[in-house]
Amino acid sequence: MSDAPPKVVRVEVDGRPVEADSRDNLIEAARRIGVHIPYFCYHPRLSIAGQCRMCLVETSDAPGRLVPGCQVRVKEGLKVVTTSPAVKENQRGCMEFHLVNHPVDCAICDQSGECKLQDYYMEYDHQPTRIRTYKLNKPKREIFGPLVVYDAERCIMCTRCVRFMDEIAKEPQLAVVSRGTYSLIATFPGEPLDSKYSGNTVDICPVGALLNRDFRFQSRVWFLNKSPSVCTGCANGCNVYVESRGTVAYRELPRRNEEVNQVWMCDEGRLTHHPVNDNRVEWARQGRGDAAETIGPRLAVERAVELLKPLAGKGGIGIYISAQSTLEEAGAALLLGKELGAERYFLGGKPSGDSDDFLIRADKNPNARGVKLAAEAFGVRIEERPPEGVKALFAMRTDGLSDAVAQRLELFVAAAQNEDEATRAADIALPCMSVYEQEGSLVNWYGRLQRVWPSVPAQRGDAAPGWLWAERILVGLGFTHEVKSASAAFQLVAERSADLSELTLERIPEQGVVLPRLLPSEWPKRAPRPPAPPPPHAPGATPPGMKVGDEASGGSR
Amino acid sequence: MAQALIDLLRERHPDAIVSTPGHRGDEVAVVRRERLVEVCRFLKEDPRADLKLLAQIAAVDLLTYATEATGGAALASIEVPAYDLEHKRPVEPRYHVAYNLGSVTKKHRLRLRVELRSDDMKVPTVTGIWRTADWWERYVYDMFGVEFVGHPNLTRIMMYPEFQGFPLRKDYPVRKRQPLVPELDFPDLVRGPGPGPGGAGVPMSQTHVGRANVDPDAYD
Amino acid sequence: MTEQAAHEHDPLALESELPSSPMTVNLGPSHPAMHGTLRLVVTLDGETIVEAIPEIGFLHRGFSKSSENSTWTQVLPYTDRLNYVSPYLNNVAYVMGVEKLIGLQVPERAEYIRVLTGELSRITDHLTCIGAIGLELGAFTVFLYAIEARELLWDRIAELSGARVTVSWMRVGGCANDLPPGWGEKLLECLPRVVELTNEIDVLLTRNRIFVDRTRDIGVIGADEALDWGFTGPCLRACGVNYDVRKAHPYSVYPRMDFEVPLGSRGDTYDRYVLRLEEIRQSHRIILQCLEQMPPGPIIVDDWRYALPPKKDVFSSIEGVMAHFKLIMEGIQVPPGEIYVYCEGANGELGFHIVSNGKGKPYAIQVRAPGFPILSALPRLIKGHAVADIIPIFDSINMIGGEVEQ
Amino acid sequence: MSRLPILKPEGNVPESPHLPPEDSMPVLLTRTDEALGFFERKLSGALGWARANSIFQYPFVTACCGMEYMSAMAGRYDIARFGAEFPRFTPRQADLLMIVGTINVKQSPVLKRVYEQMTEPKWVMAFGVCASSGGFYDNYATVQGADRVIPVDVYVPGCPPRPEQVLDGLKILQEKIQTQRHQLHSVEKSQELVDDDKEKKKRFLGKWLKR
Repeated sequence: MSDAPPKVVRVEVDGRPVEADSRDNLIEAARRIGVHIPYFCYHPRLSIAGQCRMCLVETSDAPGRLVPGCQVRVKEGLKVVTTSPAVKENQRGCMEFHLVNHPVDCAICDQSGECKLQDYYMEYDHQPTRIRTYKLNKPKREIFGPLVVYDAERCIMCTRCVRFMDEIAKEPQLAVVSRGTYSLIATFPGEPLDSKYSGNTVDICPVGALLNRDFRFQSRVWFLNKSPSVCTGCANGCNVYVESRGTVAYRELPRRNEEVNQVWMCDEGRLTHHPVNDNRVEWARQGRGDAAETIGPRLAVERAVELLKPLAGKGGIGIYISAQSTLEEAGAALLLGKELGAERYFLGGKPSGDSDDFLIRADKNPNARGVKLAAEAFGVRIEERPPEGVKALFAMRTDGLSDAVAQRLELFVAAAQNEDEATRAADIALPCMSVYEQEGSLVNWYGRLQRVWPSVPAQRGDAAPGWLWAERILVGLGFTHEVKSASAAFQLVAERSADLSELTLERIPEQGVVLPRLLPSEWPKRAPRPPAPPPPHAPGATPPGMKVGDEASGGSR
Repeated sequence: MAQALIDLLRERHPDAIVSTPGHRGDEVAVVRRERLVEVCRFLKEDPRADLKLLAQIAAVDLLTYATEATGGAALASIEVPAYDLEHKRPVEPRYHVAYNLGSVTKKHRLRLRVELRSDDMKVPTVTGIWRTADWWERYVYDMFGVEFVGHPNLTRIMMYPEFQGFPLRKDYPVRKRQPLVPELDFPDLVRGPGPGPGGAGVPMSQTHVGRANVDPDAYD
Repeated sequence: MTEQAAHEHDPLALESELPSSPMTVNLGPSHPAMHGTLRLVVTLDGETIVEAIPEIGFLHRGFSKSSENSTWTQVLPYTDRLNYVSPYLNNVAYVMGVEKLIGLQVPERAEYIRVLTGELSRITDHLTCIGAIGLELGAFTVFLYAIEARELLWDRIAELSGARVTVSWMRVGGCANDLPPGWGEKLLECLPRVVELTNEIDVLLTRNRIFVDRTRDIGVIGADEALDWGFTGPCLRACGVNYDVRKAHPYSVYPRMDFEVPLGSRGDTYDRYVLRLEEIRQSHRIILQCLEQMPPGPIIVDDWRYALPPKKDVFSSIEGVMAHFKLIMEGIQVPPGEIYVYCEGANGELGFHIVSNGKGKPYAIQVRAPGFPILSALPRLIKGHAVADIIPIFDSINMIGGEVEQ
Repeated sequence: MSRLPILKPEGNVPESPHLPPEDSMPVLLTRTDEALGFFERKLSGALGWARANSIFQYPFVTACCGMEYMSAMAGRYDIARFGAEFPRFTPRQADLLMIVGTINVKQSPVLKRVYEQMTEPKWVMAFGVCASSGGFYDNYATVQGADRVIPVDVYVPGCPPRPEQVLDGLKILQEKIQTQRHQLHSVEKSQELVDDDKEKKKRFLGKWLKR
């Protein structure tokens, strides 16, 4: 594939001129002017299979013959017709053949509502089928791995999942077995599909063949409300959509962000909605261990103020901020510490886990850099050890705290999201909203500031954002800080920090902004990350060294 | 013969007509706001047009014309995810006011359309020409907040005077009630807990926002 | 004032007017004659009405807002609760609007069924209006006869579409189901009884001395002024203007029906009543012709983009279940556009202004209710008459709360 | 004589606003009924019978249910057979307020005033789904059920309900009136009697209640 610099090519689609990129295929060229050429097996970031034949169009180069739109590159002066009767007839025929053996599962299929077969059927083939035959039975609900379940009858053999595992996840665990109409996708006998990125195959599967076992039968997609957010699984800060209904968050889908995670996401990220749903601190309470009794949020804040007031200014107060909290919560906690004259500040979080060279970071806390940034903005030294040497402690989220630490403290006030041994040992436990329920911003390992929108709109018990609890305590102590919204909390940090000075919460761009000062000094010594695949306008450019066609998928065709 | 009507209108008031986007056999003329009264008087009195029957004055709010899919219920629920609310790209001109006219003798129909920006929503009244416009203009004012300059009694007709806001605008939630009499609050047993979509705020079948704020072509 | 002059001229004259100040009477929304949804604040000088201010909105149920949040098919139940006395006509008007947006051709038999059921609805509407006029002028037997006639028709309607009032029976592209077997014969059996009851009402009221005195030359309006107030339908034809949408802009299979359009002369309450009575007979003629010319064939268009597939296919074929799923969950994808559709409702020109943005829900929909402009002319009609005349005038314009206040 | 268990609703059954207050212990209440004087019960039954079979209704007609109301009043499904024939259009002379049709927010003050103007004993029938729960008009303009504004005795489902359903609702209301406790004196006085009741109950069952 020539690496000539991309130049502008003039093409005509349905009589309308288009300035396409020389690496575009016909589908991308048509998409530039809003003409939708249907496709199943083509994917902008995967190699070309040309298997589903849905995207056949007529071109001036090959008159009287239909050409696959995904494989053919644009050529200077090429004329493309996408609405001729032959193309329409082919689209209808394609749909009919795809649907011949398709099971009548729409009522119980999770993909119903976002399935491309349904959408294309209504647009291109809205008639009963002409093929009178029995449907072929294939294995259904085969467990492939921890996250993926496969239904061979629904599969239309577009091999997107196979190509994804070969090219992007680089662990070829899926392949097409058997031939002809009996072919289906399978893993190596005895080996599960246990790659860390197996969840992405569920997203790119155009039908309901590959399903997410965690989300299966949980909710219908048209009841879900989708809002953009950032994954809290690790420090990589992959952009996601969190889908929720009422008070429950159901699943995370990757959101396109070229620099951070293109359109992919790891499997742990897809399970980060469980801490939002279960084992939550829901009601503000007072008293340690089993002496705890639920009191209203206002009462809890008054109790906390009573306990903190005598210690204010006399030292012996520590502020613990977990790296799971957003920048706003960190700022509010630091402000509370400054007002209370706290001596020691501690940073903690979930223990670090494994990492790899693509999307997974060792540091399992989304906002470690953000809390450090806030600490520098407030000019305080923040220690990364479990808190000790302080009598009273205010904890913004108790992720890294152990029970022993909490027992040694005289006074322990905690704004916590999930129940753990630290919250059981807290004098005052204030329910804190999760990152998916509040507005805020996070800084990922690379120093990219990214914005988070609330996705689970329903109020969960007394839950409130962490910065709101800190603000209530400040007001109780008599300080007048107007922190009435997330952007006001963001301003707390932005005023004091150099590189956030000209930013406000609303002005953070959707793709996030990289803070130059925070760039890692040297590139991590691990294997270099794969070059980001070419932007979507160049589908033809398969990653270097990747063979195209038969060899790519093990010569199974 | 309605096409003749358009030509008649063009040659008598060439500068008043902006465009004539006819659709499915309906003749439409987009009229400049300042020339509306003049054009209406001409259409009513001219024997060739003779449009004596003002059937209806209707209005459309084009805020979500491009983005609203079937599941646009996120807009309808009271607790809208902040992302959706914030990312409503302003659409200008936002309001269309449509005057559906008809002739009893000549048996033809015409629709005049006035396009309004959201910051200045004033339209000259036509109550001087057709007396039936009085109530229709009050209806459009009540539902959309379009002010008809010179209307004798421009007050709310459907809603009660204490009602805040204009209900048929696309950013007014479906279920935002402003009760006049203190109401007992019953738990909404049908729709389940929480005000979010699917919760008490929005009926079960109308909440799929899925594709509303996702760019389907980017990476599916 | 003439009376004042009479007083000075002949101080002992007993008829001279006692000085009195105007009194305002509030016919509140909850009043038997006000159909429960209109508030009329009337200023009286003695018995004659000096000024009247109507206030509506007591039955505004948010038709437009609810319809904009339901799919195209889910809007149907909302439409037949607009003019709930003639539900079929609303359904037909709305569905014709959607078909006009799509550019859909409805099969022959469905057109005939629509005209047949539309005329049935027109008869029930006029019967209810005449029954109300009779009831509120004291003729309770007329009310009972009218309601009995209507019950006979409602039995046929219930057999056809399952409900008596809120039928929601039309579909985009045709109607919900075919005529049940033997339904035509049963209808032919009960129609003579309905006509007989109508003639009985005619005998009771039309040349009844009290009725004529109460309604002749009451609420008179000229043809031009009526048109200026937006009158259409029986109220406009009572002033002698020959304008019926079925004749002026023929739609559906009305050109094949031969029927006359009765016209009034003086534009008063009596003419409006007689007109409605005559229209019942015309509708009866149309129904008979429909039943004769009804061709066999499909009753709904066979295009699965707009009409639901038959249940046999939905449960057996993937194409059927997918079409059914998409049509129900995301609605019919009606091509984008803006249209105004109008047809002859029972009280006048019933129109829908519909805007579609190409998705499964109507983007904007507003009703042109025939009763809305006529009601706005009520103060003009009742000025100068006695308080007792409010009732016959208000009944003759047949204001239906549902359609006027949407 | 074995002691009757005091039945309490277990689990998190939501406390319905209409149930009598906690301390009245429904099971014991009927016992108190039995404790009523023999003549009082006979009088209450007679009064109940009289009031049940001669209901004067105030038809608060607004919307499409009015058509079915007409059918229920007219010849075929005649409501007169149940004694409720005579509609009274003034709240002063009506016993039963029939809310026929949708109540929208602008109409709710009118409904409340008409209800308050009605004389005791009065009952309310929500005629049709819109009056019972707002029907499918779930938007800014409609009150979601008349029972959010005034207490309702009988809910008649249906949109619109068939006349037979209306008559069935009326029969249910008549049963309720028949079995209610009717006293001959005015409302204020009955409050003293209720206090006497409590006294009597305390003395009679005092020792059993101490737990």
